[in-house]
Amino acid sequence: MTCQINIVYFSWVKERLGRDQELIVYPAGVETIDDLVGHLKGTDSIYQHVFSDLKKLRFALDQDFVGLEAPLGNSEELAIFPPVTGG
Amino acid sequence: MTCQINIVYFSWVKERLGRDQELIVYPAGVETIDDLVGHLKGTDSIYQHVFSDLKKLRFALDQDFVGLEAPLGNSEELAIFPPVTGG
Amino acid sequence: MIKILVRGDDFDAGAEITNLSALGGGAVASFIGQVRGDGELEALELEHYPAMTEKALRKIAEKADEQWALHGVTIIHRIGRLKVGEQIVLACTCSDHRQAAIESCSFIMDQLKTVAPFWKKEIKKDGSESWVEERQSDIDAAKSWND
Amino acid sequence: MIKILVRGDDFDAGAEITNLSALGGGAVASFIGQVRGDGELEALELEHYPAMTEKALRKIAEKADEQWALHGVTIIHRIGRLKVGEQIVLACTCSDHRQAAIESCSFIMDQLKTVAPFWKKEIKKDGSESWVEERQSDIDAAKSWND
Repeated sequence: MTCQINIVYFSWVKERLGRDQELIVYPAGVETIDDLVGHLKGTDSIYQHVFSDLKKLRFALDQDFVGLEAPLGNSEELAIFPPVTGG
Repeated sequence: MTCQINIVYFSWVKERLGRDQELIVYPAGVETIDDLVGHLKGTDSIYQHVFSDLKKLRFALDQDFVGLEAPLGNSEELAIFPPVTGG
Repeated sequence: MIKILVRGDDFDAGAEITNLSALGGGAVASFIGQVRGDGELEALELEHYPAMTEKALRKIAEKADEQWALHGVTIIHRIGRLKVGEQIVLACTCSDHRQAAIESCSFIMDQLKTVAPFWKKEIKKDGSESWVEERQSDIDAAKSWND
Repeated sequence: MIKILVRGDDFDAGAEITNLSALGGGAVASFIGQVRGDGELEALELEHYPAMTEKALRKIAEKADEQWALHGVTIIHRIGRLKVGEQIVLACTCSDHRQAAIESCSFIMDQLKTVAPFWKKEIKKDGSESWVEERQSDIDAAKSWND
């Protein structure tokens, strides 16, 4: 079984990856955001570079803030970005 | 020696006294607002009535809030009124 | 820049806030107080102590300016008879920082309730009148700034 | 009444505040944030997460409405390139009581800084660019509402 999810990037995460979104197909065993990030880091060194310090990243699943441990479930969109600085 | 001071009244103090200001001549020995109020109470029962509960009154000398113990000094205007309710 | 206005006529709160925000400090906070209806209330009659009012408001504005290093303060307070829904007061502050702007605006409102010489009389729809009494919560709020 | 606007164009803060105050709750608080110049800064570039932004702002407004029983909330946040002096954000709340209006407005601003998907990039006069980092004071301010 494989699953897929659309990942969107913002701010310097987007700039460093050189893309604003991508569809990622991931294997069985990838259950959480943490798992998915680990999987990506194994596929390309650019992810190792941009995701090296997970404390500097924030995540949203289907437009709701979540933690690294959140299960992907049937979510359609994962967003990865630095802490927000609006207002 | 006698001194004089203009007293102005506001809100229900004005209404109960039936006047918005008056020039009061007071005798030697009257040094503070407390003294002056005591003096007035001795001159007319209306002051006894309106000034019966001093905790419900506030005072300003020459347009600055002061306490009952404030010396009249050379002040020209004493204001007597209930607690303010602006804003 | 301190602007103090005490008057019977209504004021354009939006324009006053826009004017102060044109100073460009980065953070502009404002508060507008209106006559709030409770079903029984017809109007408020705002009395004040003309010789003292502007001086007292200026003192409040200067204290806020000193404590929070503001770019500007506007305080407008109406007097006379004000019907339900009408504006009574505007406090607006402009600062470099949002907390300074919001706190100083809140401070000014708390001071207005306790050290500005205004007295409100309620005029009910049935014609009865009564002077508004000071509220302990207002006294406590004003005192809290000294802590 | 909750009004949320996310857009590039400027807005008329005075008119928005006037509109909300027309609800007549008695107490209207507002905060306007602008791009503050420091001599070096030319502009801010405001990026956001379009699919999430309005939802996040509405959630903040609903939380404020729930906690303080507001008559109305307006939140306007601009995106795109904003020069020094331009308006970024407006938060405006209308309530029966001044503390509720001021506190809820302050709450909204603190939440905007921490849970609304906006990212600011500074563009300096010398052409250099850098993403603004989150500030501990903003995190602390937002957390303080949970205490």
